[in-house]
Amino acid sequence: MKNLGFLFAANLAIWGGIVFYIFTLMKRNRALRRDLDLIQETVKKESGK
Amino acid sequence: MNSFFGQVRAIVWKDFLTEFKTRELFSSMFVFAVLVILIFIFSVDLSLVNSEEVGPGVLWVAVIFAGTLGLNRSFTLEKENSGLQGLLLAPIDRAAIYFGKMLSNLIFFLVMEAFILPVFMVFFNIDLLSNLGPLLLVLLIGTLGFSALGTLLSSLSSNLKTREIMLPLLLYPLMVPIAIGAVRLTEQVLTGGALGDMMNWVGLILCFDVIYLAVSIMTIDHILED
Amino acid sequence: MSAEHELEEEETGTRPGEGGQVLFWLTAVGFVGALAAIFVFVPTEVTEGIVQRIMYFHVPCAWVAFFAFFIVFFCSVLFLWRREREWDIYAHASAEIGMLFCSLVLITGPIWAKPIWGVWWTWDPRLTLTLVLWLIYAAYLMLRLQTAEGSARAKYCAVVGIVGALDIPLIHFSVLWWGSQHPAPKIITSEGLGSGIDTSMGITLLVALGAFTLVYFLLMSLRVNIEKMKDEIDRLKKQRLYSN
Amino acid sequence: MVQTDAPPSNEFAIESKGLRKQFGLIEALRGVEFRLRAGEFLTIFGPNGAGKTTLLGILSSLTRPTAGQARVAGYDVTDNDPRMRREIGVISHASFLYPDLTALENLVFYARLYGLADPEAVALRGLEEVELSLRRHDKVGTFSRGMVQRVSIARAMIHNPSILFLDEPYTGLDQHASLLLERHLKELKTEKRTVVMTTHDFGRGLEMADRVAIQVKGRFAKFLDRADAGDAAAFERLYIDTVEGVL
Repeated sequence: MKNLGFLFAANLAIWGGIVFYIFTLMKRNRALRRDLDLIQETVKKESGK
Repeated sequence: MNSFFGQVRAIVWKDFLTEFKTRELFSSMFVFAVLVILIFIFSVDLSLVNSEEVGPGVLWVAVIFAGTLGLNRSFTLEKENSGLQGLLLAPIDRAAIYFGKMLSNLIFFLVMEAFILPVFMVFFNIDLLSNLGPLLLVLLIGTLGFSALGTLLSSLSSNLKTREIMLPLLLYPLMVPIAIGAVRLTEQVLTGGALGDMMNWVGLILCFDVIYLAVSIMTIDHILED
Repeated sequence: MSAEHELEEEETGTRPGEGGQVLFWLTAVGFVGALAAIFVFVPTEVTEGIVQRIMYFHVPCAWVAFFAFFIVFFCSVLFLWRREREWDIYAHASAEIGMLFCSLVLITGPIWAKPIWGVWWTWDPRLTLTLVLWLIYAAYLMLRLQTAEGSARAKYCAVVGIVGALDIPLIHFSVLWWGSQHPAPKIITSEGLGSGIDTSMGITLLVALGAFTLVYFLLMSLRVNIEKMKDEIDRLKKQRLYSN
Repeated sequence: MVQTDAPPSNEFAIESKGLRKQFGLIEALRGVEFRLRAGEFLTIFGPNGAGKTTLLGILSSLTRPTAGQARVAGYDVTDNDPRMRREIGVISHASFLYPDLTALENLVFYARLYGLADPEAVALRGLEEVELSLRRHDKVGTFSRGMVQRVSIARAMIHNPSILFLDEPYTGLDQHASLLLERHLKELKTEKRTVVMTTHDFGRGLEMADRVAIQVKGRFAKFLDRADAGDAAAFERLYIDTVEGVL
């Protein structure tokens, strides 16, 4: 069971990397979603007039 | 076809005329290359290493660094007063513009190399004259690939705000095959070996030259139009 | 007006649809399977010990990176040919994901190499190629970052995507021939993986490869979705801007 | 590429249908439609950012339209046909000249690019026409704005084009240069060349025009015969009303 540290480090890097990327994607997704909803609402309101 | 070469010649003629008047391109490239060689000599103790082994690398690094300077300059020249737009308005093929710029870059690089070689010979104490023929051949095929890819990428990066930074960032990783191959071949030539023993490298560099000339002709239309 | 609107929303697919759900669950299952295979099923390799398990992540990461860069090339060619924004989006998304996995390869490689080879890094052809690839696509993404959005950016990036991919075989051969002049890694060459492989290891590697490929597609769908949402916002903004 | 040797005959020198051009979020052109007969002089007025330069860019095949069609001298502008570029000349605020070369060398260079016989003679003749033959051996970089513009006129006319695009040619010109330019434009008119000019100068723009267009927000808001446009004062009122109406 020697070198367990290396295995742990490699796993940390991979999972950390992927999870971090997914996290940033989600964050951007949410922000854009909000923007989109806001604009869609305004457009709908304006075209309703 | 005749007019195609006429147009390419006109562009090369124009670049040379400009260069003869200003000499800014050549002088800056040459001085910069000498500086690169000097810095390397300071950073490597020549009494400890074999100069035939270190020399080729230094020579090519100097050529590529100085060449990048020239590439940047060559397209900013076209951007002043929108000269490039004038070229685009002329009834010529986009490929002729590429070939014209590529050829004048190539010739400038070769002239610069011709001036650097004596400096290199003296500083590194290497006898170039006995192997001059193969050495020139190696310099020619390596520089051809460099200017083929360099002209394509500098025409691309000349449209960017950060062109001076982006050109080397894009160019250098793609230059890896030529950088390695040309250094190997130069080393072989300088140590008196036959070029025929390293035909795989010659083939690789020629492949590079052909691929990038072909890709440039196919994609230059997309880069030059708005 | 409103009916037309809803139709367009369907088309751009900004909300995760049925397909996205299936892909997500498939990936999740694949992953649990891969983890189980790597940490429970497969026996510890005799010579390399426990560190060898890194390989089951490292190799799939490398595979996904290469696959992603191939997709960049493919979409770049299609973009220059068809001039459709769609292909530019795919190329962009794939380059970004390829960079992620390429980085992971470069990080996990040395972590594996240190206990096995005794050094963090050696100029082995495969390592060198991966490093150069990383640099090429880093430049590609920087080019995207520094150019204003629009058809010009898409064209420049497509050209770099094509040029970069065509360079890969040349780089491969050059670093291969170059590396052969340097001393080979001391303890075990990277060749050791392929030769000493047995069935359970093979199965585990295959499962991991499958799982990581699914992750690639999942990330692609997320990333493409973001880009399409941006386009939709731009479209709506423009519609408001010129609504006279 | 399949090409026939005879240029396509067409009674309209310029035809544009639903031209659109988008730069990122901004739509520079939003459906420009007009037709211009050979030999007509069109002046386009419009506020800054109306897309006048973009329109000329598309018509001179420098810029590719996002949508729509345009035919110039019978050639589709998106075909990228070198023969179409032989028919057009462009004068814009950028001179397209190399500052380190002399006036003569610049013109010789362009004459060669256009594949003209005896480039030196053609270049000299061009310089004589813009009254600069005395300074033919001086670098363009040392010239004043007016002189540069005159060389630029000679450059645009060197291959004797049938269609000319002028993008705000009066900007930055002194009195003398403006007069020279005006004289040239009048010559172009008598030579029955098709001209499209954009300008902010009502008097000069109206003087030579056969047709007048007011371009606002990427569209031709008005496209009139010169006779319907009235005198300069009346047209200025029309212009302001049109622009304010659209904005």
